[in-house]
Amino acid sequence: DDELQDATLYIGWRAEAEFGGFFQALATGLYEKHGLNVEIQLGNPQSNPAQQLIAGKVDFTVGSSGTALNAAREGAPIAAVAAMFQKDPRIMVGHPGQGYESLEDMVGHTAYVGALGMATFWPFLREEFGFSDENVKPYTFSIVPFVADETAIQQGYATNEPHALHMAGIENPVAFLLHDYGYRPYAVNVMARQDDIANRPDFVQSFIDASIEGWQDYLHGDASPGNALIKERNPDMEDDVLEFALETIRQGGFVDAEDAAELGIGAMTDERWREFYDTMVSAGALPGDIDISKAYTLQFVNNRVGLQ
Amino acid sequence: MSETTTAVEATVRLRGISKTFSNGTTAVSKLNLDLEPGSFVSLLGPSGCGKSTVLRMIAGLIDPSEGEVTGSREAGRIGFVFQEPTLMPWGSALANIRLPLDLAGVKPAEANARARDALAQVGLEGFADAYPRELSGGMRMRVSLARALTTEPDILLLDEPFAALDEITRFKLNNDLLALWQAKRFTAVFVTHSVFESVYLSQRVVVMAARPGRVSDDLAIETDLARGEEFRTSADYAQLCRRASEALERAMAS
Amino acid sequence: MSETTTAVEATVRLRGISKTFSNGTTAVSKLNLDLEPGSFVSLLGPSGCGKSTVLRMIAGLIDPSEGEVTGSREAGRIGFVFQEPTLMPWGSALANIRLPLDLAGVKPAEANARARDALAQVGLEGFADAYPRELSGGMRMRVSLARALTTEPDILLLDEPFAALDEITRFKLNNDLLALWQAKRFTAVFVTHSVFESVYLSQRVVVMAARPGRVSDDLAIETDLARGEEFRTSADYAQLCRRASEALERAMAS
Amino acid sequence: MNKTSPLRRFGLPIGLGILTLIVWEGCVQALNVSPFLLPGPVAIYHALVDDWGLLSEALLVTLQITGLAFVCAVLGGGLIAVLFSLSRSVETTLFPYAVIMQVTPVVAIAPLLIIWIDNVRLALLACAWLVAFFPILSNTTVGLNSSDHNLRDMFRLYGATTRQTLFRLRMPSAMPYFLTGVRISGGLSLTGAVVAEFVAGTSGQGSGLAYRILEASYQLQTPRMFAALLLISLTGVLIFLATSFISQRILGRWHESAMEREK
Amino acid sequence: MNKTSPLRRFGLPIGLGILTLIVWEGCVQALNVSPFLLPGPVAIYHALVDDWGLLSEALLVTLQITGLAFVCAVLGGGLIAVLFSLSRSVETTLFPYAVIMQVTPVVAIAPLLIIWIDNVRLALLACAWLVAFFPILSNTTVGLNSSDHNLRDMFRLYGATTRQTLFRLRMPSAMPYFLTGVRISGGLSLTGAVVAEFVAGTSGQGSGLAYRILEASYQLQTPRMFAALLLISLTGVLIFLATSFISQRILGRWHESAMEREK
Ligand SMILES: Nc1ncnc2c1ncn2[C@@H]1O[C@H](COP(=O)(O)OP(=O)(O)OP(=O)(O)O)[C@@H](O)[C@H]1O
Ligand SMILES: Nc1ncnc2c1ncn2[C@@H]1O[C@H](COP(=O)(O)OP(=O)(O)OP(=O)(O)O)[C@@H](O)[C@H]1O
Ligand SMILES: [Mg+2]
Ligand SMILES: [Mg+2]
Repeated sequence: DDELQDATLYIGWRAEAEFGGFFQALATGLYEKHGLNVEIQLGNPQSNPAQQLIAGKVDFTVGSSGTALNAAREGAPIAAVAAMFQKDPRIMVGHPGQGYESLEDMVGHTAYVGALGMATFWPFLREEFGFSDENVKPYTFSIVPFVADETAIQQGYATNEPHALHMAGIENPVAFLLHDYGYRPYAVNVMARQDDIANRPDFVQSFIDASIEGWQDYLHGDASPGNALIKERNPDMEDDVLEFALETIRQGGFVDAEDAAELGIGAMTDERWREFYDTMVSAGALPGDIDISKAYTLQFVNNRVGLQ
Repeated sequence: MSETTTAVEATVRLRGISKTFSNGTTAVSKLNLDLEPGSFVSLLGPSGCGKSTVLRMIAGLIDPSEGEVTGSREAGRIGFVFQEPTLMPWGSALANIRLPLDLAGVKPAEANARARDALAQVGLEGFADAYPRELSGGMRMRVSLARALTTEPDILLLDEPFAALDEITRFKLNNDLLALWQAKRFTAVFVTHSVFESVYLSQRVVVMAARPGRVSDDLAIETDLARGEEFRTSADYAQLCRRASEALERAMAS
Repeated sequence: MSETTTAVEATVRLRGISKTFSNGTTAVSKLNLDLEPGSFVSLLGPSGCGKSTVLRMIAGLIDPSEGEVTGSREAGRIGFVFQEPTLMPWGSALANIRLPLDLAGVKPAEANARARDALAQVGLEGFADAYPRELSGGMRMRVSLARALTTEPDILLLDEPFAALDEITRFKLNNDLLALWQAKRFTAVFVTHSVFESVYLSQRVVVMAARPGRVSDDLAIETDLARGEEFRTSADYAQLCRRASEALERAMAS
Repeated sequence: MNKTSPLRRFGLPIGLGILTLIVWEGCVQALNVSPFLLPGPVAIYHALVDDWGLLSEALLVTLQITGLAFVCAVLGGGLIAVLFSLSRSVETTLFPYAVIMQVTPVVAIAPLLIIWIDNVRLALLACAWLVAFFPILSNTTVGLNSSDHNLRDMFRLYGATTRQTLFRLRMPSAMPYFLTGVRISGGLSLTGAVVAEFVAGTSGQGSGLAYRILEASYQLQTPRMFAALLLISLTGVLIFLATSFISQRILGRWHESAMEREK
Repeated sequence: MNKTSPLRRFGLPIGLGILTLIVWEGCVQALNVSPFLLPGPVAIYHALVDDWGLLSEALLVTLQITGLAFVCAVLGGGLIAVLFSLSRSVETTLFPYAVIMQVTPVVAIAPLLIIWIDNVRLALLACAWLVAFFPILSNTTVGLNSSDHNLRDMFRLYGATTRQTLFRLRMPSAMPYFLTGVRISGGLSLTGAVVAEFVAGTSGQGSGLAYRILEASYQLQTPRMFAALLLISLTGVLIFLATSFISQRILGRWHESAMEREK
């Protein structure tokens, strides 16, 4: 019997349903089955997962497509090896009864956007829809200012804010998924060091395969082991919050729709990467001369893992 | 003593005054003292017998633990030369002297002029702009004296103002003080360790004894001579000094 | 002056000493002074003539702007009673007196005993635990004196140590100081404003004149009488005092 | 500070506190403010009681870091000040670097600190220390230079070693300054611990009050957030009172700022 | 601080700085440290030059908030201290609330401030002020209580009004304390401005250095991040030198800590 290989996944955030597949894989022993002894490390919004990865503190991190492209731009020795979310759950939400029919109707309203949002999706919104920096107010991980202002809009996740707003007494908030409006990065990308990709492909492959199986099981099997582990790691987590997020992920097909339906969870394609990159270039958020092939590799995905 | 009639102000009366500090030291015990308006009284006594404490109580800076001080607050303006120079380290000699005038709202030009006069009187013409730390010990004390003199007080309390001065400067300032007193007739209480000085200056020498501080002798300095060189070299003076010295010795022995 | 032969230590020599402070005041100018080992010299002079400055230069606390001081650093231990009490406000009277002993590494028990002796000598038995702010002006000065006496110095510099004391305490301490000096034969430099005191105590009275500070007279106090009450009431004493007074007057007139 | 009767010392601020709470609750009730925006004291109290287990655990974590950071700030700030006081050259050379340490935003270097320092606790401590040490250093440096010049001369004369002068003269003289620095740093250690946790801490178990605040804010449990804030405030006030008390004890007999005046 | 020759005053720290930079670059080169973790000075310098337009603009924004917060901290801290000094009761009653303001984590109240204060700039300013005002308040309060008791008696005797005593006695006595507080708060204003921007965020245009740091960190442009940190450090040192210089000018003629001793 082979020794288990140690692997660390840094999610850079607290435990919640958005990372449910990883927790499910850990809770149900999928990682061990693939010969891995995995530890999931939590973080906070100010941490920089990429640096941890480069420094060799951890083996895998969860990042956005933007991170991967930035790494390619700067020549950082890391790359995306799988995309667990085919659709970024990023939304813009507004109060009901403000006459929002589509995203365009939100232009001109006070918008609570975080600092990182200003460097990622906001340039896209500005370029494509005419949102203006003048209306932006800082988002501080609290929806209170937004709740207090009927006319305001704010950034959010489809898996989270609608429920939070519901709890705050705002029924049926209006939410537009940016994915539907052409902002189409992958999300929950698994990132790994180039070094591991080149020299320990089996190690990376095992991790990806186990994680995919974890996600498969989390969405279509019994999610309770994963949820239990999430709650263990995050005692503040409430059942209804988890439930809402999981339902949203399931119904919105965030993990297993689009390319993933055919290629399996974690799927990535050159076309999608190119498309997203072009979007960012035309929004002015990235320069046009990045060799995006450095940002990701398709070598570990699209193997229909978990599909019958 | 008979009531003098020159005064319009009230007599300062200390009645059964005791002072025990919070650490338990009794500095003054059951002391009685009446200061007639316009009189010049010297306090003589061993070190630590409570002279400074009495002055502070007269000025109302500390309250007696027992007994009552009356008449000093109503008297009007009080001038005080503390035993230490008590100058503001951040102010020049002139600024320090001007302080009481500034506080009283005297116009800057006038205050300056009066302060400069006072400075000259104590022999410090050239030192208007010097800071306290740039002055010698005696010079600092003279600045402090000048400060008290500018105020034209109704009661002037002097706590060993001349101790740090050479005899010649001291004689000069003795005479200046006497002249000022004769001109203005304020009530003066003068603490000194010099028997000669006390006799030379005052109408009355109160001798205090220590532990606890109390009045042990009260000598009237009666002479027909005008105060000045004549008095200082007179037989009267020598005899009065001898009496005061004996009183002091008695006080210390008790 | 003739060399005395009692001394093993070097003569303290001030040669052409001038001192101009950074604000431009010239405190001392071209002063020459030799202090023979074991001698007792008084400095007499008007306020602000540079006496304290000279002491500080002898002690090496400030450097002359011109000229050289030799012999004092080699002499060994220097004791200094500053013009101000210079006590540590956070230490009791005893702690203040012990300080030089503590600094010299004397054992606590011995240091305590010696400090208590010194405290008794200056008449402050009951005040070992009092903080400086709880003491009267004269008491503070006596603590400062006691501190200097505990050190058994080879050179003792005293800057008006008795100015704040009554005459009787002063006489007592004069005699104590004299007895100590006769026993230990340190070199003493004594600044005072009292002509009587200077003559009573010292072998030599150096009279200084002001602006700029310089030596104006240098009187040897020669007498066959032992210092004490006998000397104080002698004709010799009276005559010497008169000469010193005249010298001081000359110094002030110059 | 002078002695004030305990009744006034504690009665007045507590009285004002109670008054504020009543007015606050009244306003919240009267204006019908949503508890998500601003909960009233009653709601906060309930949150405090209900979530006491969670909050007290978090408080303990924060207190540990605060306490350690405070001790390190006092020792570190004090020792560096002493080091600086030994030589003007050392002070001139190194003080700008102390300033750089003070102004370097912990928020910015926290991610790097976590990489350089392997232990998260240690990284948090380093962050909190960075926030808290400077007032002590700065105050103590001034204090050490504020000793009376005549006393300094006296020490020189009696052949005091640098060490003796330091311990017997300069340190006592610096006390009022040092203790003021300590009172400032007490609060800053707490702030530092919270900020550090915010930027460098990990979420989940064993996290301190900052995380609870974030979490509560994120989950719209505003009363719980205020309960956590309340705990932080109370801790700060307690630290302040404790340091003030110590300061009073040390300075009471001799320094103007603490002495009671004879009346 | 006493006067030191400008050569030493500036030469020594700059010399040490250059040395540090050389050693730093050497280590980075020799150990082949990834520039994503710790860039060498040369890389930082290039980032500084290349991104000067971006960074200088951000610096200006941060400087504005720093400057305003500093002014407000000096005025606010000083005025509150004066208020406290006027009555022991006021001090006892309100000081705990000042402590609460000091320790309340900016991170936690930023969202509330953003609601209450409509203007983001103003909210940032308030955050930075909260971070910076306390050392001035605390130091000045002690300073105002440290005036010589004999001088206080003299003022009383000469019938000085509260106002006169304040301006002519207590304020000058408090100066050394106040100015030390100012030197601490100078740096804290900067820290405060940066932290405020970090946690209360910036809105799009006209963002300050904190945003640039976040952005650079996200974009893995570590050298640019260090360049921004460098600017913050330099600003901090400049503020410190300026406040030290002012302090020296004000205290130079009379206070032990600043006076040059006669030799
Ligand atoms: N603040 C204080 N706290 C405690 N005791 C004090 C205080 N001030 C003075 N004393 C004590 O009171 C006594 C009298 O002191 P006071 O200063 O009045 O003496 P004095 O007659 O002025 O002496 P001197 O001639 O030495 O100045 C002394 O024993 C002294 O120790
Ligand atoms: N630190 C200083 N800075 C500038 N000038 C000073 C300083 N110290 C003393 N002086 C000046 O030097 C002169 C002599 O001062 P010194 O203290 O030696 O006089 P003194 O003879 O001791 O007088 P006193 O009998 O009044 O103590 C004075 O004019 C004084 O103003
Ligand atoms: Mg007295
Ligand atoms: Mg002198």
